[in-house]
Amino acid sequence: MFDQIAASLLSPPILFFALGALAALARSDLAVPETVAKGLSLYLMAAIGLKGGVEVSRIGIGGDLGIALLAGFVLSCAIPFAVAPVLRRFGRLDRINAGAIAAHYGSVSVVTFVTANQIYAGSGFAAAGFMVAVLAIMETPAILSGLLIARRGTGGKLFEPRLLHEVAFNGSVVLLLGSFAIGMLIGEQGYQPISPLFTAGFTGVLCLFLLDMGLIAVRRLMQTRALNLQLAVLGVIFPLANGAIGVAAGTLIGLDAASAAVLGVLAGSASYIAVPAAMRMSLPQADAGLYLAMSLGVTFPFNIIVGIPLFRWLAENLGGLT
Amino acid sequence: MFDQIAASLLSPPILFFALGALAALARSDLAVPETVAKGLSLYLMAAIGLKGGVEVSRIGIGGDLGIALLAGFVLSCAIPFAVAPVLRRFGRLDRINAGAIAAHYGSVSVVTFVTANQIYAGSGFAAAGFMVAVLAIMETPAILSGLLIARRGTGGKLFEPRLLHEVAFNGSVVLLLGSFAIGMLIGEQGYQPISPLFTAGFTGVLCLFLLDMGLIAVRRLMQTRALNLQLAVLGVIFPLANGAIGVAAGTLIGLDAASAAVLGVLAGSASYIAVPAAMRMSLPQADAGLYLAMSLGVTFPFNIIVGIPLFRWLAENLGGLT
Amino acid sequence: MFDQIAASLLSPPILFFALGALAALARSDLAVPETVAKGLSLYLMAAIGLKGGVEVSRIGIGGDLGIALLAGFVLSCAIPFAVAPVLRRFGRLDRINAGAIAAHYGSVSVVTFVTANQIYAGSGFAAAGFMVAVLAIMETPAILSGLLIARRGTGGKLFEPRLLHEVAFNGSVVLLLGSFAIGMLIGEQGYQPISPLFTAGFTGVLCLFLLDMGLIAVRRLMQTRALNLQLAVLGVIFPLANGAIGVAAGTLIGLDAASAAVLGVLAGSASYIAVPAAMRMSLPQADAGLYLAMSLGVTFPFNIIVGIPLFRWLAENLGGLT
Amino acid sequence: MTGMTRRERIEVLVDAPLVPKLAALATEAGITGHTLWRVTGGTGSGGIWTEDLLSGATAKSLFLVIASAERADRFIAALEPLLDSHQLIVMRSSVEVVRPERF
Amino acid sequence: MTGMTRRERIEVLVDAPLVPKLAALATEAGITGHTLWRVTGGTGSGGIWTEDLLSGATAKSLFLVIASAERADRFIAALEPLLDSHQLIVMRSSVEVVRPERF
Amino acid sequence: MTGMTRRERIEVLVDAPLVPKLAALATEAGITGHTLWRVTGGTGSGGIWTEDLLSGATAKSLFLVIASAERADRFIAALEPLLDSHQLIVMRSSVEVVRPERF
Ligand SMILES: Nc1ncnc2c1ncn2[C@@H]1O[C@H](COP(=O)(O)O)[C@@H](O)[C@H]1O
Ligand SMILES: Nc1ncnc2c1ncn2[C@@H]1O[C@H](COP(=O)(O)O)[C@@H](O)[C@H]1O
Ligand SMILES: Nc1ncnc2c1ncn2[C@@H]1O[C@H](COP(=O)(O)O)[C@@H](O)[C@H]1O
Ligand code: NA
Ligand code: NA
Ligand code: NA
Repeated sequence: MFDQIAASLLSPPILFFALGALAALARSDLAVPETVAKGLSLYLMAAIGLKGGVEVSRIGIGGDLGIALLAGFVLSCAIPFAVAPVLRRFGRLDRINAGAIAAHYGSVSVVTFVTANQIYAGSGFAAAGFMVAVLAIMETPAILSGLLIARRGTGGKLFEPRLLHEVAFNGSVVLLLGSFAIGMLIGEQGYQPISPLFTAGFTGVLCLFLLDMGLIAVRRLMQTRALNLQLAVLGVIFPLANGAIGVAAGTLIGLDAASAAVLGVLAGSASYIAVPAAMRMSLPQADAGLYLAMSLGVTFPFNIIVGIPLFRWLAENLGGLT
Repeated sequence: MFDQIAASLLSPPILFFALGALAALARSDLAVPETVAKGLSLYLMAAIGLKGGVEVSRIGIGGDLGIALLAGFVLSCAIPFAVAPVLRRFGRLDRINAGAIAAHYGSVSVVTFVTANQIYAGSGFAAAGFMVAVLAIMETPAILSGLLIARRGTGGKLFEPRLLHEVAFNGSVVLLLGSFAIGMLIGEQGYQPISPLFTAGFTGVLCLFLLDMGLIAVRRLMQTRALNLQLAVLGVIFPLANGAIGVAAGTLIGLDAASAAVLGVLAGSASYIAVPAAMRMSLPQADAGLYLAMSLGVTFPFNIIVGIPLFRWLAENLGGLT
Repeated sequence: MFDQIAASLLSPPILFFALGALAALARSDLAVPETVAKGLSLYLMAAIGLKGGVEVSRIGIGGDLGIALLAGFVLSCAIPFAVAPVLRRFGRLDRINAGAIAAHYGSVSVVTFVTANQIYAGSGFAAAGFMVAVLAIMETPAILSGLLIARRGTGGKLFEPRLLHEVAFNGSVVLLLGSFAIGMLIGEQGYQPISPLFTAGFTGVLCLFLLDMGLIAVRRLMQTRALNLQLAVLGVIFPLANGAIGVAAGTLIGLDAASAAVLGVLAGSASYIAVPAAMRMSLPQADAGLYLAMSLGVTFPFNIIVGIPLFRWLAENLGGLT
Repeated sequence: MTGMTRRERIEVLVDAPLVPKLAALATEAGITGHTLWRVTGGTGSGGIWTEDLLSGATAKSLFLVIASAERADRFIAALEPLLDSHQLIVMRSSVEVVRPERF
Repeated sequence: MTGMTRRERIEVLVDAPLVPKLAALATEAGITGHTLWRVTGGTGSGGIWTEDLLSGATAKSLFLVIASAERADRFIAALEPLLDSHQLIVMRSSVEVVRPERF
Repeated sequence: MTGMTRRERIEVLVDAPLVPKLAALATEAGITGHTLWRVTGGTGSGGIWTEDLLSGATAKSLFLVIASAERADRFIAALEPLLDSHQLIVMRSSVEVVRPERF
């Protein structure tokens, strides 16, 4: 496992992440314009969706997809309920903040997924293409669980219709599933003319995006006032626990080792795109500084550096047991 | 023809356009930052200009260019005069709105041109490289025709000097003709080092841009209050009529079938970059919601989906007649 | 030498620069969004850093690096002191403006460096990879020299701690040196997956960026009120003199001809990214219109068109003498 | 002043995801329009913040409304319960407008 | 207030392509400067709109001018005929400025 | 007006690199917060300018502060010596705010 950590630490995307983190630590004024970063993230989502779809069109969906989607959906719904009591007791948070943070951990981080895929595939440990669909399916159900936790017993209505709509048609869900569908429709031959942009350029763009993520994650951590030691510790324990559960679930339902590892990455990661905006809208009383510091400042870097190689190691060893 | 519609509908750029349109219809919050979209459109114009210029440097200009430029210029000047009376009578618009909309239909849509080129060339039906110059020449003369229509009889001065300048040195005209000239200067050999960006990456970038265009077109349509059924119908009839005229003109002046089809695409398309800003500046009384809804919300999608394969079919069959 | 000027004038990046300049001269509304330009400049810095690092990992650092870094550092510190008296006497500027402008000429222009590298390497005259580190080392020391000139004798404190920090951790210094280090770490093999973005796409991106630089440089020149003939002449003399000194220094310390030419380009170029913001912060009394007009409006175009081929010619002939 | 009429100008500093809620409250108060622009940073009791387009959660906008005194009162009353939970900053002043019937 | 002088503050919400015309009118009214910023969206009688950089036709800016009362009057009078055709929104209020001779 | 209190609103047009200095002066004057937004262009005695992200040197921001009269006085007094050298434009007016204890 330590070999894998070392190897993954020396891959260009991770090194650019580290460069961004170090620059922010040194209080450099290096910055990627917000709109450029947003553009890069759209590119990454379209590319990962397309690639997954093309691969499925090549190999066929197989019986695994249904069960994997179900597992992802269940994990996204259930993790918030597992995480919230810990946040309340060990983290000493009120119900509203606990619910908001829990929603982030039930959902997933697209960039963690993309980075894991890139690192795994780069060393011959490629997950199934349909895992993109699992990623998309896991993005938003956790929002509903989080709100249920925050609002249960308060007597108000649980979900505004606008929120249900947001959950179903969130921009990143639509883009991921849409590009996945396009990939399936066009197949390998139709993908040819767009592969220079979406395949050849991919790792390089990921480097630039992770440079920005390093800057953002560390700045977020340095600006926060709300994060205390307990919560920082939970930001490390949650990915470990949820990730292990994800790997185990993936192994149990019969996914190949790489796909099980990716399911672990998904379960262990925390959202910082789809969920924060939804929480700010639906639970404005919750402290945005807090949930962003935990998901973006603690869990994201931890997964990028430790989680990704760890879940692989776990999947390979659990796979050996069955 | 229906085969061609089907084939073109399954090409990645069109599928991304459909994804954007569906996302907007579902009121998803998917959005491409404005500045990124602007950057992509500059890239597309530079790339298409370069490619046209390089091809001309390879094949030579030939006698066709002069006559094609003349045809394009005449079409851009004349179409507004053909379109405006219909807008006044059938569309029941006043002179000012009729003039403003007419200017859009005399001018051209760069993205429709680019998409047509990509789809045609992808199936061995490549138009002449100099059609880029025709595109550029058609962009702005229609602005003057539109103003003439709107202002005739009002006694005021027809054109501000600033407008004539805008017509001649509009950003997209300058970029298209400038890159075309650069392409001719550097030739195929000089193009080598920049072809990875401008050729290999092209179709992929077009996909991302059309995703945004799908979002924008449908949102424009949903936000508009001014568009009524008559005008929507005109938004379909104008591209059909103008496009047919363009194909016929191209065939008559002896262009090859693909170039004639592209001249049809140009004549049938409506501007939504160069003309709207000029109209807002020179005819502020005209309803911007209206002309953008027609050109961007109705005519643009119609051309992308129906017009492009239709004008090809027309050009191939007309070409057979002569 | 005139052959080289002609050849370099016909390379795509220079032609796009000329297109931008002509468009601005014709008062076209062509414009690249600011955030997109910023994104492109980050890309160029990351790419040039990576390439330099990878090359060093291949060839080894060699004894030249240390002496080249030292030469660059000394030039950056010393040039402002050579330039300031000329600005005061011939340019008739006060101490503050002279100090601010002098800082720009001691520092370097990343884009001039990148363009020179591209043009030199494209004709088999490739400089050493470590010159990127020299570029980075030269960016900010001149800021301190410029402040020393402006403030000497005023009795106030010379440098705020915040400024020293800015000098050491300026965004472009961090990105250049960071990517250089990453390039050395990953080596040629690790660079493979990201080379499609950073190598294949490079010249094309440089074209788009120089298009914008042409627009900005000429607009800056047309908007300025402060620039007079004397100062414009100095904007040409400084690059000639400093560039010649740089080439001579490079030749004397034993660099190969291409690296000596690049050291000339660095010494002759003037900053318009790192230094202007630092001067606005630390010498707000200095006229920003003036230093930007000189560095961006005069010296930058002069170097792109004349300086780059000239310093090559000089290096080749000086090299022959020793 | 050539035919200008007094109206109230209300500016609210608000997190971007909450803008639709604000717009709905303004509409309920009978106000027919508003204008938005993005603010790029600031400091407050919650520390420093800067733009955030990636998650969009903490991006802030300035929400400007011109309205009659009566409608302005109603709008501000409707904002009261949200001030703390939504971390709003509300400013009110008077302006002269032309075409006052629009507001 | 330490040496501040009263001046008029005029803000005009205007479509981006019309800004040069506005600037020309301000200059004609003897006003020597203005400041612009982009607004990103809004609602009005014409419905919802959001930024539009692609065509640029419906992008809006806030156009801010500080001027003496007399010049402000002249500027607003010059705007009157354009209000409807150009869909302008005009606000005027008073501010205290330092270095009043500049405005 | 439902429980609003008068406070001072100070707006400063400032070059982006000088914002930290301004923020420091506001803090010294006892002001606990500020809000920034980017302005995209303008004209003045120094000619026309437009956004400049590349060098960042001439990009300008609007710096908004709400404060009590006393703190506002102190802040403006602290700005006085910088007005010319830093080319600041300072506006001051009154606004009504809710939760006045915050400012
Ligand atoms: N006195 C003030 N003047 C202007 N803006 C302020 C002030 N106090 C707070 N703000 C803005 O309101 C935001 C939230 O404030 P707070 O809730 O105190 O963190 C800050 O980030 C600032 O953008
Ligand atoms: N009451 C209002 N307060 C603030 N802005 C307004 C108001 N009414 C209209 N606007 C702005 O003016 C634009 C044009 O208004 P309208 O002409 O009514 O569509 C709207 O899109 C808003 O941005
Ligand atoms: N009368 C004014 N009203 C609004 N903004 C102004 C005015 N005068 C100057 N400015 C702004 O202040 C900047 C600097 O002004 P100046 O120092 O006169 O060049 C200008 O570029 C404008 O953005
Ligand atoms: Na998760
Ligand atoms: Na047309
Ligand atoms: Na230099």
